Amino acid sequence: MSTHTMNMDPTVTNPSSRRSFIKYGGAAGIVGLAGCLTDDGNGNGNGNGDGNGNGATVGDSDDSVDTVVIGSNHPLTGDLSFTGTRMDNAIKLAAMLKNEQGGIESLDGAEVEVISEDNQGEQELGSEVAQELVNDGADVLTGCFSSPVTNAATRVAEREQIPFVISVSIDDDILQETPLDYVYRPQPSADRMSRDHAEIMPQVARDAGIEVETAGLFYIDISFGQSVRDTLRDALPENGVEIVQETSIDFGGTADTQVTSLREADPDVIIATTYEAGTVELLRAMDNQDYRPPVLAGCANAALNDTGELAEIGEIANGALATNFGLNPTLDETAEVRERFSEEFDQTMDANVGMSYASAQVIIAAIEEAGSGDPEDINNTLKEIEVTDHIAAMPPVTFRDDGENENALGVLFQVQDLVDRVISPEEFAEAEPTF
Amino acid sequence: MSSETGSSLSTVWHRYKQFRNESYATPLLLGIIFGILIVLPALLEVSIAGYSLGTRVSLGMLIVTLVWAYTAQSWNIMSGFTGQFSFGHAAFFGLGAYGTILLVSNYSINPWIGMLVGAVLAALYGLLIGVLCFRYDLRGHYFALATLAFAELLRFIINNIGALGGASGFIKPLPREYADGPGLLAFQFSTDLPYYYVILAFLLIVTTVAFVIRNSRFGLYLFAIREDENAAAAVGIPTFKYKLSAVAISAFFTAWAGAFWAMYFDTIRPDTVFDLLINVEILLPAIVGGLGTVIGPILGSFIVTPLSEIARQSLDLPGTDRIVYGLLLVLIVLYSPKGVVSWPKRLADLLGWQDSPTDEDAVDETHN
Amino acid sequence: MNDTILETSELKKSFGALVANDGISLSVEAGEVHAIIGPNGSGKSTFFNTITGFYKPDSGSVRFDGEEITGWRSDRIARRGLGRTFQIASPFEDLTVRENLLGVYTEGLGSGIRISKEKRKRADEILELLEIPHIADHEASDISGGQQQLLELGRILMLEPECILLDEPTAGVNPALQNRILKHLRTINEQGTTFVLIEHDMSVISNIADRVTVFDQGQIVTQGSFEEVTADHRVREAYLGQSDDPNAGVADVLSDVEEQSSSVADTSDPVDVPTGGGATAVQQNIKTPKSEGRLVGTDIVTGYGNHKVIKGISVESRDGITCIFGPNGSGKSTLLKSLAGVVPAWSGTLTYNGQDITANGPHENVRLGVAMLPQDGGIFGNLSVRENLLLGGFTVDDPDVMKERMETALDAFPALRDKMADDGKSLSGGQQMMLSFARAMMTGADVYLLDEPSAGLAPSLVDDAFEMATRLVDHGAQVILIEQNVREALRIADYVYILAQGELQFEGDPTTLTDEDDLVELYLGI
Amino acid sequence: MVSTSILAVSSHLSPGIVATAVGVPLQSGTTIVQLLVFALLLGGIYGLVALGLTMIFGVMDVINFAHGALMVLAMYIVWSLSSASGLTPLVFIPIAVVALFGVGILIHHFTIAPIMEAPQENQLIVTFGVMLILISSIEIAFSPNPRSYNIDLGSVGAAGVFIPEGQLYALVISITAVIGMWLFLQRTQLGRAIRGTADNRSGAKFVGINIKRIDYLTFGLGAALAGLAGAAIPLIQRFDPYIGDVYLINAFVIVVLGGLGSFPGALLGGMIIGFVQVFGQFYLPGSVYQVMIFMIFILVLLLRPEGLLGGKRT
Repeated sequence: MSTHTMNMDPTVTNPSSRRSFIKYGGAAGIVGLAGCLTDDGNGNGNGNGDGNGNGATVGDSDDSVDTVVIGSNHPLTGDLSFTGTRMDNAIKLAAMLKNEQGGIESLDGAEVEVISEDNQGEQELGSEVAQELVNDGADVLTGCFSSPVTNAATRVAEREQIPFVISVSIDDDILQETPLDYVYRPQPSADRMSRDHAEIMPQVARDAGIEVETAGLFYIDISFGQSVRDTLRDALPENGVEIVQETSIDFGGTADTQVTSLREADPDVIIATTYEAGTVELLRAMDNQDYRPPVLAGCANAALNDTGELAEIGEIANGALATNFGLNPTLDETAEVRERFSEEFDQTMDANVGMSYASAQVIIAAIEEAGSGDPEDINNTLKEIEVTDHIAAMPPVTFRDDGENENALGVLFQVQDLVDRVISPEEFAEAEPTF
Repeated sequence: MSSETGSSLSTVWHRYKQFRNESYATPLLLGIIFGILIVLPALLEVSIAGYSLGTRVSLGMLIVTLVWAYTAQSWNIMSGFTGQFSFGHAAFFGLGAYGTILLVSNYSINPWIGMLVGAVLAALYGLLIGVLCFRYDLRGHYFALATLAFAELLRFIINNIGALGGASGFIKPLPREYADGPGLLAFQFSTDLPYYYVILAFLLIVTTVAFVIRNSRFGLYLFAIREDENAAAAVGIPTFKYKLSAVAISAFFTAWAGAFWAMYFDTIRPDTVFDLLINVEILLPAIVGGLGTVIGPILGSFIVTPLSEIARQSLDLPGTDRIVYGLLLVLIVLYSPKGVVSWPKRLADLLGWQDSPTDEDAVDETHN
Repeated sequence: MNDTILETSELKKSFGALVANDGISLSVEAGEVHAIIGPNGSGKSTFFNTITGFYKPDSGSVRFDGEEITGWRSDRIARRGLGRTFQIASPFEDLTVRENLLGVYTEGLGSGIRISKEKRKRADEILELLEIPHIADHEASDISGGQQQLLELGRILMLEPECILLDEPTAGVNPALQNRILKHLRTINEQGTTFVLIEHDMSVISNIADRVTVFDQGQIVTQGSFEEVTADHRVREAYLGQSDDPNAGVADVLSDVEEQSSSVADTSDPVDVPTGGGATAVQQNIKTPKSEGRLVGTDIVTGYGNHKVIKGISVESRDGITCIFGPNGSGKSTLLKSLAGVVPAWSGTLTYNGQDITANGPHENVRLGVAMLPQDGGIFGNLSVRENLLLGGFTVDDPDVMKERMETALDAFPALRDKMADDGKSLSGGQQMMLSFARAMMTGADVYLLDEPSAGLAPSLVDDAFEMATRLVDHGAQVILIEQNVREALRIADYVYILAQGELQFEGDPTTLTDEDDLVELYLGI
Repeated sequence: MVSTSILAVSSHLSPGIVATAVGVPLQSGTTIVQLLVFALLLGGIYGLVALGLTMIFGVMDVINFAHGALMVLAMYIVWSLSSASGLTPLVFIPIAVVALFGVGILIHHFTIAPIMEAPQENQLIVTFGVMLILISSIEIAFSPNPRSYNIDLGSVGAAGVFIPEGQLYALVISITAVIGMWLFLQRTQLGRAIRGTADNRSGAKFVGINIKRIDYLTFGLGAALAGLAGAAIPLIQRFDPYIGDVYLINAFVIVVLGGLGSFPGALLGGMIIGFVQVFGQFYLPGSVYQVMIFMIFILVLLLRPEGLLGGKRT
């Protein structure tokens, strides 16, 4: 029995008019309550029973679904919001494109609606916002970029039994520490990506005849940077690369001293693991000190996969090798999506944003395959699904029991003419490495 | 308003004022407050005229509200009662969180024990701060900045020590790894509701402690120190010892909130538990509610936290809520420096229900 | 009864260059009421603070009840049985009167968290004793200044100390209440408590003190019964100021006034007094003095908080120097601040040249022409002398006028010329006073309000201070001067007001004050 | 406090002292010189950031939490004008400074002036509220996207030592500001009145200074200095609405180190933090230098709370 059908006015499709949505949801709540009173058997355990105010829930009389709601939980303000707002937009774009193509076919063209809330990058708001999104009728959730926030939000999803497909959150622990039944991550985790980087990046350089025996690490001194650093400390020596210098940057800092210390250590490769700003500062400082290592690399680096950032950094970025999740350049759709994104939002897509789009595609594919807007159905589908129709530079997405994508892949890019081009693995490669 | 309603409301006010003068007034009010808080989760589901509280207020939000009410109550013992303005209570909050999680993660020690260990650590750190600052007689801005520095110091130390989790911090282990499963003993639950009652119980404990202190000899000594430290010393109060006691008690209880935070939110990091903003969030409810009062921190938290939440939820434009929040802070400090607890009296003053403020004796003295 | 309970030997305490207590050896017998008197700045309060552990003595020792207590923390000393009150009543303002009493640290009474019945009973007894049970539940900030003094006494009684040091227990208290306080003191004393009190009001001392010690310049001048002490010429000197001839009475002093006041400019050997030439040059720049008072205060009532200090006084500036005398706590300073606009008047009016300035702040008054020299001089210690002077001319917009004034001021105080680049704080006390005068001259005011310019100065400099005051008069200004050093000030006074308890006791020509005993009576309020 | 010679400060900075003070294996001479240059440049910027804060503190005894937010406001003012007009941002820096002066006056009028006599924590909370309002408004108006001034700055260098031009300009602005402010405070009657008020608030009344007006002026100037620092920082790095936080905390430390209210102290404190940061980043792992900074901060608070160059203790 599905009690989680939607009774939304089909005209309420504008994702930004959340207020009117709430109003409507509130009104629907009475009906919902009435439904509960008349129907004792309403025990699907999705939280409706404990009255979490799921206003969109209506009695099970109506089988037709007009709208399926994705709740997007991202930092729209605060110091992660530069990327957070774009990730949120990527989710919206995926829904928008799906609706333009006629909506969910298996649900007679039901619309995909995205409701967004701001978690401000704050841990206590992660769960708060997730709960609100559920209350506001989200059938499936996505988010949250910052790992502690994602952690908090996924617990709510687990409790409310609403599937949660992580847009981007790199921390291994989110899925690997606790078994979760409703949480999925299409992207590679930090550990996976760092190991791929330590293996493939030196190989590519060596194939081109460049000696890579020593490395200098440049990372942002927060959780994300430290965990990549820790894995690289293990993985680089395994691949014959010795770390000769480690130096970190803080939020809002400049990189002059760091570059001096890297210059002093003179490694064969510098691996940068930062948000956009850190790498921009690194390259600016390198430029200022007229220094350039034989190989410049990035691991889970946001800036080197962002054409907007690359344009701003300029020449010096060319040739850099970066491992990240990214978009599949061999598909025409990828270019269309990029173009549409910049058209709609006047922003560029970096790896995080692209990955968020792909995650939304996974969600939409699951809804389509489930042929249902019911969270339980969507969740069951996610467990089995194999999503081939996505623009991430990855093989088909399919989830292990722990929710990690079995085929998650970090690809290697090279910046060429200030564009990030995939050079490995071969199936996604769009260019040859040049040095 | 007709004068009749005015006068009848005025009567209500006078009754209330009389009531407030009774010794049982505060316990009774606290009883009412806690009574409401006990049934509040159930109230969330009740829908009246199509509007249920639950659409605006979630259990999670109530839990966070209680956490800040609890920390503000703890902070108040040191800063509101004793007058030692701390801007670094995140240090104690974080120590509670880290003590709990470190022990349970690394040694599978029950988090309740870890919480007490964290609390003792926090109290010791508080004593260290106190001994140094009071020994060197830091006051006012200097004391506040010093406490802030001690909190930031912990943040950066932990951030740089891998054994303490570094910047990645810790994720709380599953209950079965150290206990039979979720439940009170494990300090982990599968739903929010038990968490709500745990933090409510914490709040009840610290409020009781604060109330007892407020009405005890000990409390009087603390107030005396706050009002005039020299005069307090002159009437024999060992000011150094009592200031340290207040810091230690305050730190001890603040740490519990950190432990709760760690067990509720699953992960802790230096960035989250020692955050600069935590310092502010801890003290704000006490200031908004009424510095140095027992009811103030609770009322304050129920104004500050839900208001910012409701603003966040009802304003479409992300960020507007912070503007509202900031405005609220400014307005409350400007127009209600004595806090929410003073509102009934202020309202009465405004409407002219107050007795003539002149006191016969005072008049007698001055005209003599 | 004749055991010594409190004994200090060679107690020394100095602050920077200022020696506040210069080797004080004093012993107090158990059961006596011992008064300490002495002019402002003689080191009485410092003595209390040093005994009770609020200051650390530089050298010397304190014994109390057979035990060495030197260097103990103040709270330990209080618990040991040596209590004290503060000159400015310092109640715990947000607490009720009863809570103020219960807040006293009494280890012996009751235990644990609860406030014991015994302690509550004791508080009630004290409330009864002091006849203030009716205000027991009022917040201490809401009660009158007099009641606060009673509370201050009651609070220390809660501690049941063997010996209590009272710092001006009746300052600012109306006579009725004062009598009540004295009555209580006597009762408690009869029950065996020793009292040491600092007091300015001689009637209080004659009323209650068994023995009196006189302080001056950080040292003990003499000791004895009230009669002995007041008869001692050294005491009169300490209070009324040194006279050149120790045997000269006020009458002698006053007979000099006539001659001197007309010829101050030519007096022999003033340290830095300029020659008359500069003075006359300046006179032309300043408004010619009118015969009537420029600054007139009528029925001024004012005070602090709910503490009324000035109870309806009318004063005005006159040509020459107008002196305001009065014992400590009589409200002289408050009156002067009220005239300057620093302390707003509660009622009454202030006019300057007929213009109502009651509501003005000090900065507005300076602009009009009324300048005040605060007691400490108010100079800017971290600014150079030149900058101090330039700021004195803050209200001057015309650079030429500024230059002219600067020259005038420097002509008047030529010693400053060499110090122009030095920081204010590096100057000696006398030089700082000079700077304060010179800076005041820069304002171009024609009414100056001087708040004890000689306070804290070495005796040799006191003359200079008066010299400077007359210099202002020479430049055409009217001066109102507050002074402790009555004898000396009488030399230059053209008109005298005497204040006590915030009320005017006398006003008139100084020549009418020929009988020194009358003056002492007026002054000391006997 | 404000009057002590600024030139005296630079004598504290001779390389010898620093090299021996660090006391760790020395790198090549070039590297050391390079680090010294960076420390100097960074210190100068930190000093500039702390100037306005220390001024407001010294005169008014108010800790201005909104200082960082005011800096950010200035960045966006310059950026907007420059993007709209296409002219170099440098010409708009003075405009931003003037605008911030006005903003400071308004903030003082509506939030600080009414509670000047209230307990200190009130002013702290109020400025914290102002900070939230300002930052969120900027966030809404300009989006959280990072921005940068549209000018291309390289670096100048000799013998392997590089001086980034952005930093150099910022240092020049910083020094100009210090000298300009110094001249204003030393040579003008108004400046003296500010110093006099800071020195002896009650004494100032007696020479005819309207201290309420001085408070307005001070807060305005403090905000203007924040604006200048803010407008200069994008010469060094990109900015977003949150960048003020980083500088604010450092500025607190610097102000206390140097002595609350002391201008030369702010510069000295800035230099110390600059040196600790640069050499700490070079020689110590991760962000251990931050631990150092707060240890120094606590030590100074305990042992010399009036700060290294502070005259008196408030």
